[in-house]
Amino acid sequence: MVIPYVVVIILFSLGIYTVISKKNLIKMVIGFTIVESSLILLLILIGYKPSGTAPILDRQYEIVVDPIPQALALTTIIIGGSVTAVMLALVIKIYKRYGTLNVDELRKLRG
Amino acid sequence: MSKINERLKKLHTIALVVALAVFLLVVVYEIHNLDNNSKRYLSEHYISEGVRETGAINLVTSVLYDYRAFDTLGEATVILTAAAILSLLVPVSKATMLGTKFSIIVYQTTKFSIPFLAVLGVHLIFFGHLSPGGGFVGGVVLSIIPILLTITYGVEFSESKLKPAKKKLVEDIGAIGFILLGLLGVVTGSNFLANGQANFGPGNTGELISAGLIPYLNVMIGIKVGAGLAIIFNSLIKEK
Amino acid sequence: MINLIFNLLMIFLVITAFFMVFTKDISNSVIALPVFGVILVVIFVILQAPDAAMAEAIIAAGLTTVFFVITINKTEY
Amino acid sequence: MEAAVWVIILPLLTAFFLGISKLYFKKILFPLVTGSAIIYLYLLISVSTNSYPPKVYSVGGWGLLGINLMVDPFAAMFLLIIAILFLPVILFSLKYIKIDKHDYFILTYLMIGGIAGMVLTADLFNLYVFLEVTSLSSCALVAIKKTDKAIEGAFKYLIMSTLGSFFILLATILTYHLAGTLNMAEIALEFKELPFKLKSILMALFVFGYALKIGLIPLHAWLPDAYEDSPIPYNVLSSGLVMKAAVYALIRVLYIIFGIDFLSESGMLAIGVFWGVITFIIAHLLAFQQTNLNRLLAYSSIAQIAYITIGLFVGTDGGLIGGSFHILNHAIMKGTLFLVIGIFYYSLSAINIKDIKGLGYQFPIISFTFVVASLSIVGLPPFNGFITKWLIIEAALEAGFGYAAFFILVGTFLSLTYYLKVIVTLYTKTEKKIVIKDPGLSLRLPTIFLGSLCIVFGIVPSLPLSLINKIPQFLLDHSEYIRILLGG
Repeated sequence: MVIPYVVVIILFSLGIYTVISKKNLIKMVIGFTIVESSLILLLILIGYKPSGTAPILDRQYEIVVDPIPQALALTTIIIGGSVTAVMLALVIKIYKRYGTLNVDELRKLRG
Repeated sequence: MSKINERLKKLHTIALVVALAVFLLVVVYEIHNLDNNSKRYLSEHYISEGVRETGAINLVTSVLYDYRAFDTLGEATVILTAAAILSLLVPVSKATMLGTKFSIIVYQTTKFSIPFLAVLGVHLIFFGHLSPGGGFVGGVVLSIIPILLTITYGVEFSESKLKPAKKKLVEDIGAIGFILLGLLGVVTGSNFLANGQANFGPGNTGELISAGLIPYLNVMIGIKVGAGLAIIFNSLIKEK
Repeated sequence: MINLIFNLLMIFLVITAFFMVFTKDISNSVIALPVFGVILVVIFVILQAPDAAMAEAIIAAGLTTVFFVITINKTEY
Repeated sequence: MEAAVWVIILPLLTAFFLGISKLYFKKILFPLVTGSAIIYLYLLISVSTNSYPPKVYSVGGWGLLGINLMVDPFAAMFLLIIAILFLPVILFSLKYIKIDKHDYFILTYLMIGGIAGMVLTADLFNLYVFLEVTSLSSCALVAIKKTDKAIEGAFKYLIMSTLGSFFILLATILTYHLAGTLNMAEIALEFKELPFKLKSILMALFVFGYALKIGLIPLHAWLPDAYEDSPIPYNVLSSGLVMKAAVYALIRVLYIIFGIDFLSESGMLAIGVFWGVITFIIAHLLAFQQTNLNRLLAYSSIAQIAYITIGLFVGTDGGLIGGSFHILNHAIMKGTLFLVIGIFYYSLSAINIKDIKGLGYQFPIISFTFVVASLSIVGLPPFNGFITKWLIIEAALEAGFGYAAFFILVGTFLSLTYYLKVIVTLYTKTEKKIVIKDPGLSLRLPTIFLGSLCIVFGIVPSLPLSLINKIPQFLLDHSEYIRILLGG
């Protein structure tokens, strides 16, 4: 089924578009969250096997879902969370200094 | 005049993003019709041998804390860096929390919910190798307790209960503990961060004290993530 | 049956993402963020990934939204 | 071979202990920092010297199942750069950094740990994780001064480097999906029978991601702002190590996973050289108009890194040797220049070129070091810059990139003009400037040490070349590297 992969691509491109073109800084950080979520979704999609079971082997299953992408997804979620927290802290600092979150006004103020 | 080049710029970015989307569609299309022999022998090995080699039932935890434990060390460093940045950006002055007065119901429910959160967090950390969860998720649940205190009772109260210095100390102890447990592998002659390989008594699988060092690594990461995210939250709240 | 739900959720995910990006008001898009996160959690559960679902629920849908709310609070947007 | 892991763990452990010392034992900052720096120096030199038959260290003892670290001459050369740059910078910043001393050293040690991790790892996802550690901590160091420009520069830096990381992560995920493993050697073997179009698309994703991190021309906007208001010792480490680690990782991924024959076949080498040529021409032109000293050196860094990419993308033995040696040289030369500017900023808070008018006579030794370093970075004969530039030109001509060699010569004259502009203002006669704080020995010693290295490596290039000559053997035909990594 190809719908999930197409959704991942739509989300990835949407996120990149938001980061590039949106004027508001918070909207830009939301774009990053979307891109990061699409990559995590892609990771889990890659590891999925039809009619597989979760990688908890309390007893023997015949088809088990691939555990590696899930471990990488966990790592990516944590890294994405920390980077978003740092970005938002910097956004607050920028707002306190320049009083605006609009990228164009920032460029004018900075001179 | 600026209206037109404003429109032009927007068109330019949209064209750029559409080109990227088409580029990725080509990648997925190529991968899709090649997908007949997607090779997965590494994960086949983890699935068939994972429980026997590392003793942990939850394969994701065995991958995170044994096969690829070095990733987890790198990632714990990312959280510590984020916590260091945020505590750096916040001046030590008084907190400027936009405190709001809640009704009595809110105060009581947070008092009741804190013990349950604590038990849930500790359970997730200790049962990381048996059921889904593990150090990271349990740590975040534990960090919700100081966050709840900060939101309802205000930063001063939560800071008096859990001093920021204590949280930073706990975070660093968690990180150093993780590395010392890794060095335990070196001391017993095997490589760094080796617990399945250096058979630290995997115990019989399924019990709490099994899977060699994985529960202790889980505890260290849990402490570290809990303290780290509490620092991050309080710094964001106090930022002036 | 599961496939139908799964595809519906995927479509709903895209709709939420578009809503998040193209609303004028920032607080609307920040409120849409946890919705986006929760749908993702359900998708991960369907894809048999409990660990990732739990982490996504707590960190991406939970804590990140709280950070965004604090940012909006601090910048009075 | 425990030392390979210690090279990564020691900086992280020091950072964690510094975290504790910030709270309870404030006074042990000095001994802790210098002590671990000296141990680290010894560790780096011991690892990088016995790296000739490359050694593999599997973390966790799992062999090909887990993560492996690989010390080959290319990594050893990079560890040598860390060894040369690290101690002087630590000595310099002990006196230079006044506020937030603990935070500064915590973040510096985390950054060095991240760079060491990126350099040594032979695992694709581990490379991404350490890349993230490095860029997050170096973005924090940009924002450490908390001035308006610093915060703005840090935010722009974080945006662009996270964007780059997303493309690298996307490429890593697709590589795992196609190859089934994350170990670079096994991926290289799996990629042998991949269709041509798919392989070139994956390569394009990797190159685009890393280009954002390196700052090649269309994607360089964040670099000068990041350098403008960040602490000088950080600038030395950043231009000397962080940018180079991104170039190193790109070359490691391209040469090992995709292999040299695929690179030349798909035209990546020609694109890389062309991109490098455009980058350094525009960077030189932009550097010409700068008045702020930090921004001028930032643009010059972009140009010099373009020379390195040209050298490494030429794809011949000579090119690799020239490019790697230029990584070493540029780290030393740019480090000296930044340290000299740091001294001027420390003593007279001089920011623009006109602020350092006539300082040649007040600080004779330091200004002479500045002249030595700028002449060697331009590439004049007696200094080390000339040797590597000559090696790159020779390799470019040999590999048929005549236009690149010609433009490098043109670039030399361009960079000569704006460095001369600075030197001339340095030695124009004006009234004596009042010195606010006297830069003691601990600021001058590292600068003179790095400046003297410019001359030493210029006159006796065989010293580092003995190690650098062994690089192409394990990088050009990746079968040797793969045989060893697979436990051959």
